Amino acid sequence: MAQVAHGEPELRRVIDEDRELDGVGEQELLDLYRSMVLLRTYDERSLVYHRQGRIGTYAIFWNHEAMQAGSVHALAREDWIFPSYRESAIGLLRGMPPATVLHWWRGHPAGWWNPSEYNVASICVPIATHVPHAAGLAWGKKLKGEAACAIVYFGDGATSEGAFHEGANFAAVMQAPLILFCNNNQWAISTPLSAQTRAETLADKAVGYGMPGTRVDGGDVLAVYEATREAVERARAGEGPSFIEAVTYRAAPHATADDPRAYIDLERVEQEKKNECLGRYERYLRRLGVLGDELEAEIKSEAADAMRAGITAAEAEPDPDPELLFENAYVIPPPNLREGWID
Amino acid sequence: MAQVAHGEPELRRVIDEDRELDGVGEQELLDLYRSMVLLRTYDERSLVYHRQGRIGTYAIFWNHEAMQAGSVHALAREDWIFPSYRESAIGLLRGMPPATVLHWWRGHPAGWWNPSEYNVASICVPIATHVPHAAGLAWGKKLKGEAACAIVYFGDGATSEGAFHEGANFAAVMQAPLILFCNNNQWAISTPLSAQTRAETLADKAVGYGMPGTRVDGGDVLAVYEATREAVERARAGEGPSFIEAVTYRAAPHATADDPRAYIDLERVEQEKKNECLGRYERYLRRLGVLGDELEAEIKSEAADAMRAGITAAEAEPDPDPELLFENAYVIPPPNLREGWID
Amino acid sequence: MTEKLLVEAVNDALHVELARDESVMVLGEDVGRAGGVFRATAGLLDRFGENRCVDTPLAEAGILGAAVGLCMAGWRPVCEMQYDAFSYPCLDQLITHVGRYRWRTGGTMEFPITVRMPYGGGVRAPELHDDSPETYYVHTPGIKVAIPSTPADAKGLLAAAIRDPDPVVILEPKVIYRTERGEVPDGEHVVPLGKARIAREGTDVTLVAYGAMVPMCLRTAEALQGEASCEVLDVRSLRPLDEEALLASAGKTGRVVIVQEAPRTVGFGAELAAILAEKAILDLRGPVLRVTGFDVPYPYWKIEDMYMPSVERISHAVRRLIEF
Amino acid sequence: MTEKLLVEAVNDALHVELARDESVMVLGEDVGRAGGVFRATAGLLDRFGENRCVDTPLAEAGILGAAVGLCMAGWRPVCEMQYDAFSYPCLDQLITHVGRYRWRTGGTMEFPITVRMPYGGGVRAPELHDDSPETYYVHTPGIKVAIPSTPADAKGLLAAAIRDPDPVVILEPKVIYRTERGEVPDGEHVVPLGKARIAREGTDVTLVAYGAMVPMCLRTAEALQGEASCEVLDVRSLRPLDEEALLASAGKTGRVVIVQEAPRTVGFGAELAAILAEKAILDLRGPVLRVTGFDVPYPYWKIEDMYMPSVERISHAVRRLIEF
Ligand SMILES: Cc1ncc(C[n+]2csc(CCOP(=O)(O)OP(=O)(O)O)c2C)c(N)n1
Ligand SMILES: Cc1ncc(C[n+]2csc(CCOP(=O)(O)OP(=O)(O)O)c2C)c(N)n1
Ligand SMILES: [Mg+2]
Ligand SMILES: [Mg+2]
Repeated sequence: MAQVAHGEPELRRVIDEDRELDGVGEQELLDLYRSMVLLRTYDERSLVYHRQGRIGTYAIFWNHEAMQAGSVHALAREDWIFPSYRESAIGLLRGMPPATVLHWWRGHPAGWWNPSEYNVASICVPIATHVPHAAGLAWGKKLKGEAACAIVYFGDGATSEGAFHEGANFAAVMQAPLILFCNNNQWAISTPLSAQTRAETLADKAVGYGMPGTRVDGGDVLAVYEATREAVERARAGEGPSFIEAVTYRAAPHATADDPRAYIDLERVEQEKKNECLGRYERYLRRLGVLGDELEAEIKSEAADAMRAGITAAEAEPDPDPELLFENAYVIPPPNLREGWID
Repeated sequence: MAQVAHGEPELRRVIDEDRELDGVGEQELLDLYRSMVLLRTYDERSLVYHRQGRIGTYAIFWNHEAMQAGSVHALAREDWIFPSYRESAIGLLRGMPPATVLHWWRGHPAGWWNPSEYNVASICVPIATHVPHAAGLAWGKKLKGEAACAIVYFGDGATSEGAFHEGANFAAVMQAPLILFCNNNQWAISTPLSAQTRAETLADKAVGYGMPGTRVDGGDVLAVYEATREAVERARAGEGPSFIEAVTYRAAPHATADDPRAYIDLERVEQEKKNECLGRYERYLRRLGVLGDELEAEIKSEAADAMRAGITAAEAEPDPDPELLFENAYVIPPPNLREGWID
Repeated sequence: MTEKLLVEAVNDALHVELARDESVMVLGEDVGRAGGVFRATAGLLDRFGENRCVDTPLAEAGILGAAVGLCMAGWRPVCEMQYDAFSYPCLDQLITHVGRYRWRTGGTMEFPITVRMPYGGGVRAPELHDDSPETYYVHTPGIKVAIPSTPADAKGLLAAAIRDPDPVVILEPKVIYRTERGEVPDGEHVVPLGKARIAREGTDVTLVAYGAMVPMCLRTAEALQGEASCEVLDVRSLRPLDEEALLASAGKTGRVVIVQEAPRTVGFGAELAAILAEKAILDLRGPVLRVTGFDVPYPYWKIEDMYMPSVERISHAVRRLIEF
Repeated sequence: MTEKLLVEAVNDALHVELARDESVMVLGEDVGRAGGVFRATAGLLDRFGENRCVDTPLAEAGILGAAVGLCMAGWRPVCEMQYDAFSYPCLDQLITHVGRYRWRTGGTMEFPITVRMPYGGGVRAPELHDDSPETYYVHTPGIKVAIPSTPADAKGLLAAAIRDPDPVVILEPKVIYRTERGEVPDGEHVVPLGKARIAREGTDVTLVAYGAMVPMCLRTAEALQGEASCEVLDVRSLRPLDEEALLASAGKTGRVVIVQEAPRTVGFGAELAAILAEKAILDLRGPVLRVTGFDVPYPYWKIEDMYMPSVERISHAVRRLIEF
């Protein structure tokens, strides 16, 4: 199988080509930057927080920020986001408090949120099973005559699951306004892409669903933004779903419990770290003259403050009421739900 | 979605083009003919047999004989066949007695057969779930260093199932010697292909698995034979799986319980009937001078005799012993299996 | 009131509920153009249009998964699974998401999904057209399950399911789709979930059943007349379960035979027996007996009658209890 | 004999069985290069090569479906499901094919598939890493199910499963993977399916459990010493089930508390209670009590301890019985 390398020509790029995007001015460029910094800050602090034993297992998304921020910025507020665990903090870009996401990883029910409040679905822990949900939502909105579209995030490994296939096909048949966003970080825990598929590229899968597929440099926030914007335009024009393969490389462990040294190419990881997405974007912004030391420091300290406040809020949250066990499973609970409970 | 029509150019054809196939002499041509006649006879008699109330629901495969015979003839005896209900009688081409297949449809345990005896797996009733089985067998044979390959039959509807996807991907990743044979008769009961997929063609799905996909006129037994032979060669050469889309049109009801008048295009059905695969092949053989009235009559009466004998044998079979309920579920049954049985 | 077959009552419920609430939609394989392989959805496509009665691709997990998203968009999806055993591909979505999504949102969203399917044996069909999968459904947290045995209940329970804010699975006993005929209220008709029904009064033994086993128990009660007075309790709603009705009948007769088509081990009968063993132990005058299918694959149809609980097997259990 | 953790005993069994029979192969997600996310398959890839320890694509139905075909080609596949709840995508293959294929061939082929997976709660993990899915497996005809609670049994039951000619599902209680330590026989070690184990002798009450609930029951028995003498029966094998051992212990104590982590309704405890209600009714001195998880989604981990049967809840049940 073609091991995808960053150097491949067919990946869409903006930053390395020093292109500028139509309709993306200084304001938008800095908004994107703020989002990336927020995500990066959340991720790095969470890792520390985990090491202190204050949250449980945590799925690191370091170097995935360009994919997440770039794509979300191409959406409108009414559009729906279906994250996997890898996009656990994507709600921050919709105004969700960091404490909520921290609670999720702390196993605290305060990590439950109302999807309609942010148009961000609950984090999907099992692989690919949210693809049909996103297809259903997008189709359902279309049936209601609403303009909203949806985006669903999943990994390279997820493309092997039946649920991915059924969801993608449903979206295509219903011409649902959906963006299938594949974070191809080339690893599913310890399983490399070459053991996941024989396809030349993951975008090739789009052909079998009769939808356009496109490949983009997942470390290039503007390339991701541009590709997603096009897919959103198609969706809103009633032209149905699109598949985006964003190619990157997992430079961190799969999650805090994982030790990738047994399987990963450590040189490649080092190389990737040097070219990580936030630094790349910063250098671009500096080349454009949009970012300077002072502004950078300001934006980073804003994010650090937000995160510090989030951690404080999370720590201040009282332990959950055990009664919550029975609260939310049913709207009208069966009478014997508490059978065996000792008050 | 592109409603596939027989007239499309990209379908592989032999008969209509009056081509002759390398390595296929008179003997092979007539063997193929015998197989088609056997299947046709089985199908037509079964329908009568069903109308007499002597077998249960029956999935008619009229006009699917070219796909079944053409592909099986491209296999070696050690190769494995994984049929769906639509290929219920395909074992006949491996020497299975017609009575066995009749028993299957009569709900008689004498319709159970030993797959290893014929290298024909049990009929798969649920859609697409046998695709991973075939992938596993083909992969397992390869791991053992055996030369056998496998073929799995499924319909156009089956391509929407997760099981198809997972099986196809497994086969590709393991480079298993498998032929994925899709009988695209353009209907899944009442659901037309256009409501099943947005892909231009079903063969397009192969791209996403990194395997070759090819389209063939499913009513042309020699085109099917040729395409399958190529796929078998690839498989044996260690080049992995292939996808064959055989395009035809379901000219009969889905099964005896179905009344297609509510949904099907009756004109198209009439047209299809006129161009049905057995007659097409007969005309070709006659043009070649390989078939004459006498030989045709002889082959057809041989098949009719075999079928008559099969029906007689099936009728003669005593009713099954109810003890069979407990016989075959386990090699080492749990002790309480018969709990509640009254001797 | 109109006399209807059970499957006609199902169809009636769908017509009434789609007309009543325009967020209700039906989706599944062959539910539109063909009106369902049992004609349960006949006429819906013509009457309500292709947005509200949708022939889906052949993908059960896709159907149920899409239904989750449809709920988020404000729909009340009614999903048909074409047959019992063909619902298994959707179990992952059911267990992983349908039963948990509301909980996962902290109770802020509703997932009023109805899943309905023909189920059970006795129809002389090829394998995998005969399963009784209720255990898989009723064991799954977040899900409700109901099973009618009469045309009126088939209509009323389905209507209740569609209106219920929680996900409900309705299993329709296909062997009596066209043999059970009865008066069905016209227009809106709801049978609340969680209420059992005494299908026949009796004093000596309680036969507890649901679905096609209810008429089987009624036949048994008939056959045993003179020998034993059998009460027949139609469970109707497996979750929420009417424990009171179960305990009341057990308290009255002191003898209970539970009848289920499904394989024995952890069939729903086990739950009923366990409840009795916990809450009726002082009322019981003998063991709690189960008459069930066997722990083997549902057999080929030539011998399916030997698998199915029969008047003979149920009578045998009743006699054992009476003589205990 | 070597002292081992439970998960090390699993690994040991795999090493021994792969060395013993070259048709045994292991397949699953991350079982090779990484040696399994719990390291249960560590060292297999290096020792037995990539044909016998295979990192598969991320597709549980594909894994189990491929295993069916591998059997047909003469292999004895051992499939790992990475976590309990991630086994649900394979339920369709399990119910539809794994449990039925031998039957379908008239008993002419064998499908010696082993499916093993870590299961159960208590590990402070995100949702869907905590389920106790045994009901789905044990209700399925054609399948056997075993659940160890000690390192020695973890090795012996897995070996028995791999050697068994029928499909066996082994659920490994992950919360005690690294807390249960014990002597494990070196080399070949088989614990036959279908035999329960008395984990502790007692005379007043029988606590019936399996998996991580066995040490919980042992702790309860310890805590109740002086107050009640508790016998702890470790079921070990859910199918085949050692009914004799269950009935013998119930006959001896006359009081039974069944403990299961899984949701209550049609949990395996219901089957155990139903068997007692049928076959031990004259021995019982009180109701059969079940201490179980609740019929709700397994909770977020901050409150998971309230969900799990605890020494307190089990003691409460014991006292109810003693005072009955
Ligand atoms: C259905 C299912 N099977 C297995 C797992 C365990 N698991 C968690 S993450 C993961 C790998 C996912 O890889 P990929 O889809 O590439 O996403 P990434 O983690 O790389 O973002 C696996 C196997 C799961 N969560 N769900
Ligand atoms: C998993 C599953 N879902 C539904 C069915 C019911 N069913 C039987 S045949 C069929 C249509 C199959 O269409 P296709 O795959 O095109 O094959 P064809 O019958 O046309 O040969 C359906 C939905 C089934 N057998 N299995
Ligand atoms: Mg990945
Ligand atoms: Mg078809």
